[in-house]
Amino acid sequence: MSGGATVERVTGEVIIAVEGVSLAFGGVKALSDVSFDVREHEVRAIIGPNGAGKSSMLNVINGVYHPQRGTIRLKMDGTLREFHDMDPHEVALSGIARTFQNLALFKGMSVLDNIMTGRNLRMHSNILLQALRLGPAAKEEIEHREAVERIIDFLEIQAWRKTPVGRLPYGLQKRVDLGRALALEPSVLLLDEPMAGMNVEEKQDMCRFILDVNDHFGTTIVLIEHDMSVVMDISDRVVVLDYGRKIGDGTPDEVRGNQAVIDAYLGVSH
Amino acid sequence: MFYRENGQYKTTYAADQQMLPILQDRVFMAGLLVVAFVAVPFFASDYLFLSLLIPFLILTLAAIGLNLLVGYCGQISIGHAAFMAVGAYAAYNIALRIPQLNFLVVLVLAGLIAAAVGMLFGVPSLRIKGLYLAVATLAAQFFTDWLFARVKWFTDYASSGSVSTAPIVMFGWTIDTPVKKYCFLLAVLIVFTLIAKNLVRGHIGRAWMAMRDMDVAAEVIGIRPVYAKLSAFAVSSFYVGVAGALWGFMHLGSWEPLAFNLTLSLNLLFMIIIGGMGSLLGSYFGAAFIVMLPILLNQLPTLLGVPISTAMISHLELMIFGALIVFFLIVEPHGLARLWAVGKEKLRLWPFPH
Amino acid sequence: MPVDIGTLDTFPKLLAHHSQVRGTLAAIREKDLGVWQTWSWGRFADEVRALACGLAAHGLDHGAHLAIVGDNRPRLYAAMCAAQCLGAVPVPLYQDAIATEIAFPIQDAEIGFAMAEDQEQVDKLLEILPQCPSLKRIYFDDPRGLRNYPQEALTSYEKLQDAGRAFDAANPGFFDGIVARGVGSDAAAMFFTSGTTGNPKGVVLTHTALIDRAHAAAQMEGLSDSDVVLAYLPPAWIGQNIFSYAQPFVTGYCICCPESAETVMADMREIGPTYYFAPPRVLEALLTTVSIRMEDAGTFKRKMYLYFMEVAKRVGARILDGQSVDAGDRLLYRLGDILVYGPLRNVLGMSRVRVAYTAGEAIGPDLFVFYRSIGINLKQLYGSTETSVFVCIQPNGQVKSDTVGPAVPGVELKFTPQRELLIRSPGLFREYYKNPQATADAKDAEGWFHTGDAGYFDPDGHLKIIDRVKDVGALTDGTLFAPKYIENKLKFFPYIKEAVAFGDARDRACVFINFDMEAVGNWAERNNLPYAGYVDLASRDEVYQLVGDCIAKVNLDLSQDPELANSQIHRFLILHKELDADDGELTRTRKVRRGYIGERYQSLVEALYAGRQSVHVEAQVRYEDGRTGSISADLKIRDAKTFPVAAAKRAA
Amino acid sequence: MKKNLPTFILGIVLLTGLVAPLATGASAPGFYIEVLLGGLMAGVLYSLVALGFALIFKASGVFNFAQGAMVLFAALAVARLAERMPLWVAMLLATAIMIVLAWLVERLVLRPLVNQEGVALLMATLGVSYFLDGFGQTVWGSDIYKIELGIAKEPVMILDQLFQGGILVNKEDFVATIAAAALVASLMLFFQKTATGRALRAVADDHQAAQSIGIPLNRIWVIVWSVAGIVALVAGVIWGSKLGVQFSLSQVALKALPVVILGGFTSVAGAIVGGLIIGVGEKMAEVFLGPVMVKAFDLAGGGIENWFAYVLALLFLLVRPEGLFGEKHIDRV
Repeated sequence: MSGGATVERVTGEVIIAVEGVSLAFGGVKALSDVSFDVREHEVRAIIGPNGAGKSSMLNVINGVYHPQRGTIRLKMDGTLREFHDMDPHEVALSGIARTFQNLALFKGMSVLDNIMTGRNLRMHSNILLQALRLGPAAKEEIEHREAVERIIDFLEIQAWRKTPVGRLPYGLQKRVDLGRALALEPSVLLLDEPMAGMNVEEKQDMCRFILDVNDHFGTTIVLIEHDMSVVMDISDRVVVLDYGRKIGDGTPDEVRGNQAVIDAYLGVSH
Repeated sequence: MFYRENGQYKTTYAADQQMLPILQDRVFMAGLLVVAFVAVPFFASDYLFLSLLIPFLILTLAAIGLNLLVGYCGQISIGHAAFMAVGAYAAYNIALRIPQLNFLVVLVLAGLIAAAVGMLFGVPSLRIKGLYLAVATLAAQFFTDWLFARVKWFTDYASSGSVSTAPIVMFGWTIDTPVKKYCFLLAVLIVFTLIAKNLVRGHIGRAWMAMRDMDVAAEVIGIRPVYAKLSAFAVSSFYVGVAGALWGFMHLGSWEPLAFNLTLSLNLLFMIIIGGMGSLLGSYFGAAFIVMLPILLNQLPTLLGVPISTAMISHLELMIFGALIVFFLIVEPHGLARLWAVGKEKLRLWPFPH
Repeated sequence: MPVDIGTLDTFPKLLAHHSQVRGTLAAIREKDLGVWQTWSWGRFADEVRALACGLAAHGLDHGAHLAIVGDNRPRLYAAMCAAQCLGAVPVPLYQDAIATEIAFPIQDAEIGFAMAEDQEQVDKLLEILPQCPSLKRIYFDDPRGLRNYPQEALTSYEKLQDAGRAFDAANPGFFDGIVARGVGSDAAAMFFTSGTTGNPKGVVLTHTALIDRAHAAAQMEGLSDSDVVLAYLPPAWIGQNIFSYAQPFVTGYCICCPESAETVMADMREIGPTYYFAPPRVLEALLTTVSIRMEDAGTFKRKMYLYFMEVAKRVGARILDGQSVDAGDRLLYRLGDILVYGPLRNVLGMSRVRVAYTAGEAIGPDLFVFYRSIGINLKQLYGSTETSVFVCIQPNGQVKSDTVGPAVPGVELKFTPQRELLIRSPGLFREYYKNPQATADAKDAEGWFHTGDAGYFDPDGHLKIIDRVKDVGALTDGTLFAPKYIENKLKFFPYIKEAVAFGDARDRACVFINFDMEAVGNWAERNNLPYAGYVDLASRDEVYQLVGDCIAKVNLDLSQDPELANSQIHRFLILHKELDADDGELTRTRKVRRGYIGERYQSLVEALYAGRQSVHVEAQVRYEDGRTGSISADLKIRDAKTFPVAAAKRAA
Repeated sequence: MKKNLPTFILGIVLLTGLVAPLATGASAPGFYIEVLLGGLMAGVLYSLVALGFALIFKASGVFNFAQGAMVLFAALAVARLAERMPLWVAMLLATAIMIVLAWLVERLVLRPLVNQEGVALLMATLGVSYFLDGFGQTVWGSDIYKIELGIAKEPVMILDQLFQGGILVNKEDFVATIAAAALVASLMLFFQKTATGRALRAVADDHQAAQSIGIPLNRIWVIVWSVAGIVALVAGVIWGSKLGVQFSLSQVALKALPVVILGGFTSVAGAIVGGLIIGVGEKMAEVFLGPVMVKAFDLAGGGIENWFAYVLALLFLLVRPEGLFGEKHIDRV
């Protein structure tokens, strides 16, 4: 996107390792024996037809669903550690944030407050201090406000900071959703179809934001996306799911050449 | 129309985040406070204090409490009078058993006990949502109704089951006349309103609202549901408990079992629906409305010269309340507070419509 | 009151003065990260010092140029001043220009240093780097997206300052010395003006010129350090720069930079500037939004608005000028002020405006009077880049919609026989950069600047600009004929879209009219006049009547002016087609090509002057659906109502 | 299995409570069975009202707090109408009134609030409840009225050869219970076997799907509210004849709420089983646990049945939020 320079991304060690994960709802299998890994600083895409289990995969990673089998290992304090049945807020604490496919913003709150909510896990002043808004509580509010303002600035949504999110057009709401996730200062960002329903211009903007996040903060990105040209453009490696199974994994070029992938997905629906 | 906001720019976050960022609002609020503290005590009659202002102040406090839980945190409760009862009986027993304790301390202790009970009944909210919770809170209602009616210890073994309070003396100041009660309650309400405002604009308030608006997303961005929900129950019950104690000591003076029954719970709920869920101002409007409507209904027929029986009036009241609830839910789910906000926005944009 | 200039003959010296006298007062605010971040004069001076030392360390010398590309940002203004400290010349460039457009100034002035606002501007500079070998260093304010740019030429603002602080520590006394050595006759800035033809010219302005003019105007308006200005126009335009750089430096007032282009209106409402400048197109756009938003209002509000705007139109401007108005109207206006004007000023962000200027092009009287009538002290001024802006300003209480006021103290004005305005003032530019020929053409040996504008003084001594001198002609009786002036007057009516005036070397003036389809269409609907389209309407007597009324008003106006009374429009016709740039009748910027139209429709022109009542035309027309066809029609020609000059003089 | 442990423990405790009076010899078997039967009879009525409640919830997602008010309204209507006409005519007329009421509720309350959140709908039914209470008492009067079913009320001794003292059964109660049980059975049949019943279930599963196969949602709502109205009428008549028609009836009927919590919100079987459990449980608790508690805590009388159902439901919510027969809810994000 940037005219001046193209930057080679340097990816690091494995930060998330998904091993043999299976998930079923009642009798319906959403994921069966899926394994893949995510490396530091990379942009990792998960693609697949509708109902392939992409969103379920994200939900497993961030603890909304607990898989029946398999493990998720996350890098914490420099080493990969295995976790069982982590709650979503524990996953958030460990540095993984996400956005949602269907907007899951807090409708009754302003843009500013929505993003401020993303700072909650870094705010610690107790309820009494907050009640009286005494020194530390007030100071904390201001410090985090400044952090949030930087995100607002980053996402270029200054004109709407005090607007209730419900009144914003769809594309801007998606940006706010991203902003809220960024407020966690995550090491990994899970993006569930960040560009769904956007026009070309909005998609370009969103791509720029995602790449800037990756570049500026060194955030690892895991994204689900339907627009193949976007996926091929911005991702380093791609996982392909179909009916809950992994059928391909590799660089965009490798995946493009993979016959199983072409059959299941690329050839048929796009 | 009256707003002149040019030049009211903020150079610090503290200024930007203040409660009333617009100068004209601050002026209006200051004027209102002067009226409430100076003009009203001078001009209002005892009847006005006893039947309108004192109940209004106490019920506003209770409505704020309920609003924190229902309007801000999205956890429904149709048994909140139970926590009023807990507050009232706790205050009664504390004052009875430790007579030398300052009334303010009694109030806070009563609130804390109510908060503890509230948290207990809030525990199911961790596992269940919305509608189910309604039944859990009903359990609190019926259980406390029974508890205070049947366990004699709470009523100091009074044979009738009703209790009466001693006059309130605080720092050597006896709060006995309606004017004194009014002033005391007004001060308490203002303090509690400020505290509530601070909470809802702090990170805990945002956690509550996040739980209300989209609980899964809230958890995913790191909000602990246990903390958010239980703290809402605790704070809410604290407010309602204090309101209960004040209701008992300052408004009723003596009360019988079932003074804090389901009807009171539902009235609290109606206050916040009509006034506006998720709005502190709405709690004021709602309480004022619910306190005034019966009085208006009583006065109006006499004024119009149409005689209506008292039974008829109470039935009418039920019908009007019921119809209004449905009306507000359909037409303005955010209640009178939203109408106020819209009006204010119109004034700010005057003469433009939007 | 502005500061006493005395020995403060350069901007850096003025800055040092402010940082001493009002070091803690706000110099510049920027809405950033949600609040108005403020630089005091002291802070401003510190920033400039570090920057200047940094630039010195990097080799920016006396007389060299520093390009500044970006929006209104405190750091970019600091960079301007930093360059001036070293005796170097800042060259602000338009931030919305494309890369090739900024290549010329950089090549022309052999610019070696550039300060860019952000990635977007840096990308442009990097793109033209191969064509601009002189460009050695590019500094940037906002590092976003630039972190991994490998180019060695790139340095961040912070790094530059770090280098500067180190340099300052190593060379104590350097900064103070070099600032002290600066003199008023040094070049202070260079602004590129876009000529209509050829390459833009770099206008070199000295410290003395800018400071003198800024000071004169500030003194006239009584500006002080409590004034506030919103900087929202491109800083590369002197019309912004004089208000957001030169004048704050001579008065110590505070300028405010909006957060982003989308938030200008909101930021203006928050800041509430006391001193405001807007070209007519901005004021026009504002008025349009006001009208549109009022259309959506309920009946009561709309009626109230219209009623009080009528009151304002009647007495508002007179009240503002301090003239006597009868008590009833005064009361009504007071009421209107509570209900309409006050809130309107608030919503526009103009509640606190003491002085507002408009300039740059002719402003319609209705537009001008609208702002004045709601109590905003909007005035016209006249000036250009070459004159450091301030040549004429309308003094308070002497405001007219069709003049630009008398000369500002210090300015001499005279006219050539061809009525071209000549200016001599301390504010004149030194030269066009590296263009002695153009300089000599524009500025004669006696120091008179040839403006190219034609005009005259009205009886009160106010300057009235009527046209470019090359377009002005004369009627056969020798009196002045200014076609553009007449056309503009006509175009200020909403019903008239275009007008073409003829009269040069003829005995009287006649016009072609294009009416505004939308406005006249609405008018026709309101008056139950069924019509089939433009051509149909153009043949209606009712429309001729409507247009004729407009022309009569213009004539009445013209008759009041002894110079132009003979140019009253005697006859007119409504063209059968809308003038179109595709047909070569308009330029791409929608200016009428009078000569071409005169040739193309020669038969019509002749018919006008031959006194005929109609003329037959056959013409190719393009319909809206893309088809072409020919129409043949008889165009009506009507006489317009004219007014005797003598009567007007009596009235005046 | 691990997750079901608390449920299991709660079940054991309840069962122990059930058999304790007999096992400890605190009660004579005859009396015990009398209490048990009394509980079952009350339970059938709870089941009946809960069924109406579950029906509405299933079809429209509305947590109908007005169920109690409907019972009172219907009972008042029958009682006052029966003063002027034969009982069966009064009941027919009251049925018609309840159907009109259902139609009005659908038109004036549900339709404008369609797609609103459950909590808003719950509050709307609170409004309806208030309105019905006020309206009912305005139209029908606010005294205590009687409904005479024409069945003898004196208790009959049965099985006196089996137990010492025999078992006292009220004949009217007995008939009423049979009638209620028959209504419950026919509702179940209606649900399972008829086209409308199946349509109702389709609506419950997926509103949009139901609409897309051509089931008019609005008519379904009128039907379920009508059915709930008729159920309320039957319950109101039975309770009314027993307790007298008065304001407190609406609170008795509110116990349908804990019943559905216990049984699982959308489950018909759950409503029936839950009703029986609560009916028996609270009667047992009142009769056998009450005196024990009065003695232990020095209470001013028993009255446990006022809260027993709710507290039991609360405990159930803690250990098994989906209820006995409910389905587990999965959050989609």
